[in-house]
Amino acid sequence: MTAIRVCATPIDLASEIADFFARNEGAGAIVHFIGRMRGTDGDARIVAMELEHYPGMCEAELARIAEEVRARFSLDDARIVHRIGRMTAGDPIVLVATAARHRREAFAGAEALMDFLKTRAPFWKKEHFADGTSRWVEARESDERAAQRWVLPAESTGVKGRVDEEAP
Amino acid sequence: MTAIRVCATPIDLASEIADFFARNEGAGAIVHFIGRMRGTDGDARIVAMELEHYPGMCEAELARIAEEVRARFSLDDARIVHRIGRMTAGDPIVLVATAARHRREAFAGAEALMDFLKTRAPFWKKEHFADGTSRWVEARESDERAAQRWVLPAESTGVKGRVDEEAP
Amino acid sequence: MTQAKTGEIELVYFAWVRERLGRDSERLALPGDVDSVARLIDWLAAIDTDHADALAARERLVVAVNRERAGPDHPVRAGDEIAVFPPVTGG
Amino acid sequence: MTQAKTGEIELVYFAWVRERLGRDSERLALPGDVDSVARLIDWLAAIDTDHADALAARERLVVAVNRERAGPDHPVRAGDEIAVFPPVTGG
Repeated sequence: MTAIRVCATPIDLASEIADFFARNEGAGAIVHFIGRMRGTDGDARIVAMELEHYPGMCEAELARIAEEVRARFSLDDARIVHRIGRMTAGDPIVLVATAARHRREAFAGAEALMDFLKTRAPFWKKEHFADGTSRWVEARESDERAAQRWVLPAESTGVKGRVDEEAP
Repeated sequence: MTAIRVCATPIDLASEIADFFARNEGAGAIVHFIGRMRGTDGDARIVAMELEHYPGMCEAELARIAEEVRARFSLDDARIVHRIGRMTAGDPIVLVATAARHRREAFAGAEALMDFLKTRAPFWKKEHFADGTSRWVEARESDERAAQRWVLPAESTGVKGRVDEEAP
Repeated sequence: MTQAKTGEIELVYFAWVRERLGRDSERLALPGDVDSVARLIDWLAAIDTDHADALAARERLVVAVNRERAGPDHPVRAGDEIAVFPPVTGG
Repeated sequence: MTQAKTGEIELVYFAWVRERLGRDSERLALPGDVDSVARLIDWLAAIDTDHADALAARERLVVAVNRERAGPDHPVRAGDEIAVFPPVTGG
């Protein structure tokens, strides 16, 4: 298995999680994030979602994100698996996994992976509603703000983002 | 399955994770943290670890922690599974899982569960080294500081901790 | 493929940009004076009403040149793969 | 169990406190003037050298009364379950 993967079939969470666990025997801390398709958007019922991606650029961007986050938080390992194609409520859309010596790095790394993925990886969601209408999901400003948390101040090259800042 | 559990046999990660996933179909975000026994402490090789707990108080404290964190971060669900007894390198010591509508709450909830568990739940670790010696693990000041992150300022009852603070 | 004198670029479109244009890609000969992302979008929007409609909301478009995000001043050259798409919404 | 006149308390010990004492619990009759956690620890430490040794590092001891953490001024009464242990190290 590689560190990042875009797949058109349902994500096999159990095997991904077991594989990541087996490969990181020496890590004290493992964090998983699973994003699932929700069946509602406000009052509207979503019957299906389509996930489109930009083949080639998407994989390259995910690989850059995984490597950047792995290095920044001194992770033992980082993995991103993202679904594309048509899916229904409850399906996993994305799995990210991090392995580190301690929990702060594993948590921060997983959050950073998601924040970068949400703002940089070329995926687009289209929701299909129960009434037959559909719409492209709008990018959220809160995701942009979340990603900005990890931007390093240009003048402090030694700072590693939130992990250091929160444990003064 | 209940929300919290202390078990003397190895944690069955696959079945816990599958069960938590199945019970939280409506949640958009699921986070797992797995703490594993490491096989080294500095240069010393650890051949086994014993985990002792205070029966009764431990379960009560874990249930308080799970309910407190669930309410504070508006989680759909929270679970804590903690191992006791003798284990070897690579064994999972603890699994925490959170389910929420969005990722910020799921991540913050899982971190808070771990920070409270580390500082409040009556568990004690004893490490057995390759040279035949053993020692009780010392509590870490960094865990105390981590837990303090979640303490609400007495004067601002509306604040929900870091989730609000970090997305101004 | 025989390269035209002015050279060609490969354009790829995603999400609602693709839907409004009614195509997911096209090869176009690049005029000599179209040398930046901003000029490329201006020129594309003038091709026909489909292009004008799909590319109207400039502030909502992202451009990638050879699979890396590119700002309005980024150079455009014959042989480039240029993608135009809305802000991303994965995860 | 028949309750003594002064009443008894159940003491439980964990980790290195338990090891140094060489026991995981004991029932003791509570003297009338031992009415707080601080006084209880003082009284216990005076029982014998094992207790004195196990309870010497007061700043490293945590006390729970009836399974809830209790400070030095917390009242102690006959019938209470009182636990003495080091700072916790789970997770």
